[in-house]
Amino acid sequence: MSVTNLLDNWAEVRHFHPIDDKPHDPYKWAMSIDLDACIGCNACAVACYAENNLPVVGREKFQHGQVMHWMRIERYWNEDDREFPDQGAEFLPMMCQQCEAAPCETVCPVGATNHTQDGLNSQIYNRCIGSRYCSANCPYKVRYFNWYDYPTTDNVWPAEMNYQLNPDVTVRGKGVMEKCTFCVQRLRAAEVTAKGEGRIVREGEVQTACQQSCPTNAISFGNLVDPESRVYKQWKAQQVDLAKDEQEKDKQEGGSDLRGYRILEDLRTYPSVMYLERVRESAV
Amino acid sequence: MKDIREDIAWAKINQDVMKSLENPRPMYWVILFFAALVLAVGIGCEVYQYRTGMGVANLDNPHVWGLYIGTFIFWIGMSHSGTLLSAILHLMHADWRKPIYRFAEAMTTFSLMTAGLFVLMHLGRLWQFYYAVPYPNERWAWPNFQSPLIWDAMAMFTYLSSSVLFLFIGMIPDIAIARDNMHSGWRKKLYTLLALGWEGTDRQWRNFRMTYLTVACFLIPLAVSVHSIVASDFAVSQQPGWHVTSFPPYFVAGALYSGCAAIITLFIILRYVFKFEDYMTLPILKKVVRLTFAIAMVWTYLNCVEFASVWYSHDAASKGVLIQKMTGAYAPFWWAMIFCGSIVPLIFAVKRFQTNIPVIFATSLLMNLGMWLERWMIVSPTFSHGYYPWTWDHDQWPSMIQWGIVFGSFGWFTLLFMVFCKMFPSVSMYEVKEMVYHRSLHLKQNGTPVEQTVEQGVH
Amino acid sequence: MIDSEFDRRDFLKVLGWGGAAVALSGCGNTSIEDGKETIVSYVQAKDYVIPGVAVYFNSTCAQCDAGCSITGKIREGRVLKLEGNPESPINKGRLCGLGQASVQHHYNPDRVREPLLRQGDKGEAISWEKAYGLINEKLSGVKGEEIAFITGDVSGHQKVLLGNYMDSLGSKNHFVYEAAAPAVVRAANLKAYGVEMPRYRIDKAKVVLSFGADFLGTWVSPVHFAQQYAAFRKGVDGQRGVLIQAESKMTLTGANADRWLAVRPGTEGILALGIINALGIATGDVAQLVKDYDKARVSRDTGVEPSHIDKIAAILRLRSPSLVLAGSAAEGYVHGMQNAEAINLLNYVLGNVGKTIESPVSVPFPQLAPSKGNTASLKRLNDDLAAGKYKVLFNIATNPVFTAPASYKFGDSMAKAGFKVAFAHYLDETALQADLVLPLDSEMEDWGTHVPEYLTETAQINIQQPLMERLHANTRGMGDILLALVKQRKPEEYKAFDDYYGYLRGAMLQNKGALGGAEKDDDNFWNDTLSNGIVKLSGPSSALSGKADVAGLKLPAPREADKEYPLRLIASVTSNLRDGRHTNQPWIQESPDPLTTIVWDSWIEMHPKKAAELGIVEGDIVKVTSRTGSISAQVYVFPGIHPEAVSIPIGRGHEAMGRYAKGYGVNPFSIMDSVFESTTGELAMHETNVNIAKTGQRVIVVKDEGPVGGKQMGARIAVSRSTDQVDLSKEV
Amino acid sequence: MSKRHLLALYGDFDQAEAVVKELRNTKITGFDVNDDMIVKSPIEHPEVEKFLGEKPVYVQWFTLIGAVIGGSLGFLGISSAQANFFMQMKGGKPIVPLPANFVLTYELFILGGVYITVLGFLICSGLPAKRSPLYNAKVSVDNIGILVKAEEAAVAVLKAIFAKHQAIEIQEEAGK
Repeated sequence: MSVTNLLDNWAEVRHFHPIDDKPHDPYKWAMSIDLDACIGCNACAVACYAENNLPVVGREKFQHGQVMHWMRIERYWNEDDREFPDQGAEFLPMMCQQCEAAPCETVCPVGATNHTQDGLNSQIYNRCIGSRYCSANCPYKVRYFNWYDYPTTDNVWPAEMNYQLNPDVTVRGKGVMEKCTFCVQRLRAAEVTAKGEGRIVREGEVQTACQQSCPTNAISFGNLVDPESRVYKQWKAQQVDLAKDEQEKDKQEGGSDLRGYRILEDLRTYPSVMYLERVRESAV
Repeated sequence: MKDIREDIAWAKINQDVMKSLENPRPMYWVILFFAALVLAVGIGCEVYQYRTGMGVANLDNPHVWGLYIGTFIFWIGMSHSGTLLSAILHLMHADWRKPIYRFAEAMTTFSLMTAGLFVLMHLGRLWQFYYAVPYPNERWAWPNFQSPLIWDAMAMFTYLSSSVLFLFIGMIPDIAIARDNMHSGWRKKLYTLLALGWEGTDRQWRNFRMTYLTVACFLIPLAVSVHSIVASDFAVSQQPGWHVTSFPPYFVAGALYSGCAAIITLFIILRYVFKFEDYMTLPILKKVVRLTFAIAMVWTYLNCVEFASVWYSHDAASKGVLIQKMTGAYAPFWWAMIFCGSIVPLIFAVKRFQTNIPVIFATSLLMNLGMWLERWMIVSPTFSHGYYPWTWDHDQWPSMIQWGIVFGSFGWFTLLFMVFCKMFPSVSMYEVKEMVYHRSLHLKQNGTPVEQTVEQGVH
Repeated sequence: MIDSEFDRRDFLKVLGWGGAAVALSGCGNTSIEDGKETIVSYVQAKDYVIPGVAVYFNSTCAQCDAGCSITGKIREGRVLKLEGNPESPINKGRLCGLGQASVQHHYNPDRVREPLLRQGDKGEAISWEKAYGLINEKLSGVKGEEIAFITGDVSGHQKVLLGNYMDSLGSKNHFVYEAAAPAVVRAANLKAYGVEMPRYRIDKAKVVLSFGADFLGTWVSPVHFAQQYAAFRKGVDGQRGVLIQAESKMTLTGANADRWLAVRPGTEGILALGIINALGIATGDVAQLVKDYDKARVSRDTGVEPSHIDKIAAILRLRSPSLVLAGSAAEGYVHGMQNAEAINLLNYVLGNVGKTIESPVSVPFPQLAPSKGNTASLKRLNDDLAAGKYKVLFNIATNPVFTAPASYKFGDSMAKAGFKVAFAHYLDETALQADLVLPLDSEMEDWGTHVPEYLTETAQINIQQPLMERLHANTRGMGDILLALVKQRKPEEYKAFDDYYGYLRGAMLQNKGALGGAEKDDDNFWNDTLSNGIVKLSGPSSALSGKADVAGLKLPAPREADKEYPLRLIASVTSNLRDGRHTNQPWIQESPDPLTTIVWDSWIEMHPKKAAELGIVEGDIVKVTSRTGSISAQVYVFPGIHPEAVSIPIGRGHEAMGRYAKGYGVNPFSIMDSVFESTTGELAMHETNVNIAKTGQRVIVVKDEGPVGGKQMGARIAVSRSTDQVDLSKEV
Repeated sequence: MSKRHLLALYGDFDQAEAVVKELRNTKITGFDVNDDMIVKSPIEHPEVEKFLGEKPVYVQWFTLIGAVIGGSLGFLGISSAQANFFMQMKGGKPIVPLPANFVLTYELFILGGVYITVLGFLICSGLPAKRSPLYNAKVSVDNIGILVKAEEAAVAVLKAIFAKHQAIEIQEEAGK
């Protein structure tokens, strides 16, 4: 601690928006999910349970809304009053949107949730005191609180079932908040390997668990500042700008024929997940 | 009717008040017993919750806060009237506050302590609460000063410690009286210690007056800021129903309101239990009742402002929350809040009821209930009906554990308050003497009672 | 594909090495008691354990019969997570939720750990020697025809070994039973195309018209079809494939359709003929057949609006090739075969045969090819058992007591067999009734080969190898048990094989040339085989030989409403639960049903109109009564179902099996009437008629969706647009 | 030279005022009216201060200093805690966010003000104090007490003045 340090840091980090200067160098992890490809099969959600040591809370606690699915598949119906949902349902995988201006980050009293240089919204479990303010302030409600001490709860991980726990991921005890991490354990491993080889992580080198399992390849994940990445190309093609709360294409007269959008974008959370609208055939 | 008799002997004042430290009515012990019982239940629930996890409160994932935070705001709000009576009315020279401000100030302190408890027991990891304290630790990790919860903690700490100091300083002359009149024993030693050697010298009084005035000046903005910051917990967030600019004044008005209602309740209880009929007189009660009525109307107005601004905004989500409050699962509670908070105080508009103790007592309890409901209705409906319809959750009700802890807090407060009132003079003796002195002086000079002018000063 | 070359090479590096290690140690098949293992420091542990580093082995998923290849992540000798094996043309690196959950099958705390011998109501743990001895003893003097075997789909060398054992016993009574298999469609396909399962090319089709084939959720090979579907939706030059689904109860596939048609139960064939009629391009016999099926009549019979029939006919005419699929919704009736035939006829009329319906490949080793399960076999077995024909019954990992309609009284029939041996993972309903329970290894401990029923680009043999040591010392692989049993009969012929691993390796090496390893030495070939997890073969493809044969195709008029039992019960198969063999895996229980989002319980789907008519709201407990029996369950008001039908998913309602399965939900088989498809004798799963009575109880349905259900309440969350507002060709 | 204490009690403020006036106007050797007289009263009595003459009060200076120190140290402390050590990056917010820090600065401003004021009160009024040699509990009831300290020679004169104004009671420190 020194005054010079103070002044230096103050001058350097007084940016109002992380994307205004260059913290996203060399990584900004982002996702895009094609709702037209998503079939709602739940493979991603189960893969997430397997990868991230999510507890199975059981019927009673599920009923009390204490389920811990970091990734949930939502099923929407068309809202007009037709007799049958004759254009099917719309499935939407929802997990932490890793907002660039995350409402959860600023309100945590102990700084247990912070932004990382590679654009993630990270949760520090052992710093968390469980005030749950972050969840209260999350518009997407994708944060999950450990209402009980699941590791010691009956039939969550009974003998042998605990052998499945992924040693790369913390098993969370009671009283801490958790959420989708974009499989940060995989990202770190890849980043470190790449650093050792003097390069950055290449496209396709790292996958999140949900992306890896998705049978229809609806989820793409990658480095948004790498022009080679599929995510970059998709965001670019859909003209979705991470740093905007309203996209240029949406301001056009008559809308655009692009289907990229971000959920609750107008709240200025700047989510890192772009969704592609579901499409339905107009001829039938 | 005079708010206090001028001919009351100063020695009698001492005697009467000192008596409250010795032998209250049996009702005192009854109240104490029930308070302890309720507290024991609350402690039991908290121990269970601490050991098992917050899930036993039946909170859930979108609905992460519940009665705890609602009741927390309630207690914080309640603290504000102590400051209103002791500081604001002090600056306004409304000297009818003098017999009653001491217990109001004590109420401030203890309700703040109760509110603090809620902050703690609401934590998922209570045992790590000190992470939120900016203490220099080996990791040099500080709390997040951006968080309104840290503002809250800071404001509450400031408010609590300032209130304790304010209460204590204002009490020094009375502790000296207690010291002089208490038969020897541990209590005499305690009073001797706490009186700090006060003897009422001219130098002490001079500095005392200045200090009291200064601290009072600080307390007023502090009290306003405390509840504004509590309001910021909600207003600074971006949830529908919370993200409202008018929340800070709305909260402050609500705080004064619930505090005044609580003062009326406690006024009536203390008056009976400690036989303070000569000091906590009906005319003073009438003034408090009128004050409460006025604040109730201010609150009602701000309520309407809030609804109107939501209603005429284009924010569908906020509107949805409001409609949900009015018509959804919470509707009975919401309408009960409107009834208790805005309709019930209209009774006070009837002059006949302004001095009718049973009516006032019942009304004050209802208003307290209404204000408690108000806090719950601020917290819960937003959780059950946020931006994200998929996670709406209209059927989540507090468990018995949650209720137990909430009730336990009332026991805790009552216990602390009642013990305080028996340990320390809950009527300010020296100030009642001042009041009597000024009244008699006034009477001597122009033969008219002062009541009228004072009243104008208040309203 | 996202997987870059880099990724793949990395995989292989580990795998090649890992596979070698397995071959050397025979992981999972030596036990400490054998004295073949040496105590070593953990830092110099087995070759396949590097502390702190994950190694990967390839194997095959056994959760369903699609035969997806998996790659298991193993750390410190424990399997942690499964991914799809990118080398497999079936699943191309992807894996469904059910597959992910198979680790929970492996680590399940309720697995059977010792051979159990029935002593009254209890099971007594006995040694394997004693168990084998007992079987030998009980078989002595029993004639071959008095011995029956019931299995699920079985293929590969286990099938060979099973066949050898049966031969040695002289038994020909092999009943292959699958509760939810497309057996009627297979028969109809055989008639129409000359093969049971042609190769469907959803990815080549521009329009897919599916009559209840839930190919994204449960049908045949869902992960494979989902990948085809993804390509189909991307389309060529931005022309996106169009999916039309006609069924009485919305399936996962139906939920993804561009147009979902609620068809009156049982009238799928009529709709198919109506569409042929509307197409107006049929000639000859076909034209003759469909001439009565004009729009008005079809619309009246099926409940599908005439405008929809027109639009579908128009788009089918316009966009070619298309693909028409017949699925479980069509086949579950007495006239299921007719339905399926009428639907297959559409493919002929549209000229899809040969374009999107291709001739399938098959494995050049017919002895390894799968025995395909159906429900008619169970019916036969049940009749035989009831008649007291069998003295000894071997049940290999099936659970017919749970999945047979209650009217079979399968438990009672089974009791008539003198000695019942169950090869089981769990003490499920059927194993509980056995006299001897033999605990099976999980698929992550066992050796084996599998030939998927539905092959894709190439013929392939899937290798199943242990991903870790046995979790419980006293479980055995199916192959090992069969080998031990067959050795009892023919000790000389099998004495060369210590265990099934040896047998399997020997059998594979014997055919090294045919398996593509002619130029490799034995060890290299074997190691490569294990590390690949798949042996790809160029198998013969059976040509499509069928023709549009309309002889005997006659569809009954829609059923008149039954006064006493006015509603159709559709016992639906959901993608999570399938036939209920995975219900004890908690991820499966807690994974919300995609359409209703209900977890941990059964429900009755009912159309809002019907519910309103009966005064029922969500969460009401109703009593569903059929001619066979009645059950009570919670109602979920669901728009995606025909008002004349109600639906209960199968798979829940276990009375045994384990802590996560027992006592959750109800089993619709317990009220299913014994009605059979007229041609194939398959159980007609949709022919049960029921009535519904309120019980007056109401519960909160345990589900993921909120109180407003699938509404967005004006929020812009899940957004949809129609194809005329989008230009997919611009996309990445 | 030893001094002795005398305490006279009066039941009436007017009498006490008269006594003080007389003490002021009378030259008594061995007694300085400004240094050796303390007036004790049961209530905060403006009249007492009036007849004793205006005396300066310094508490407000403590207040000023406290508030300024509280506010400025608060802001600097918080900002340096944010900008030094582990920076907590918050998406969309600067590391040193001024609005948030102003709120805390405000609180610390008040906190400093109140604490130092109270400290100032204790210093200025000499509390906690040793009890004075002569004290009568009646001062805390309704009497006004005049405590004087005088040399032996002046005691008698003072006594006379007290008695002249009808003191209720005159207490005298025992001679050495």
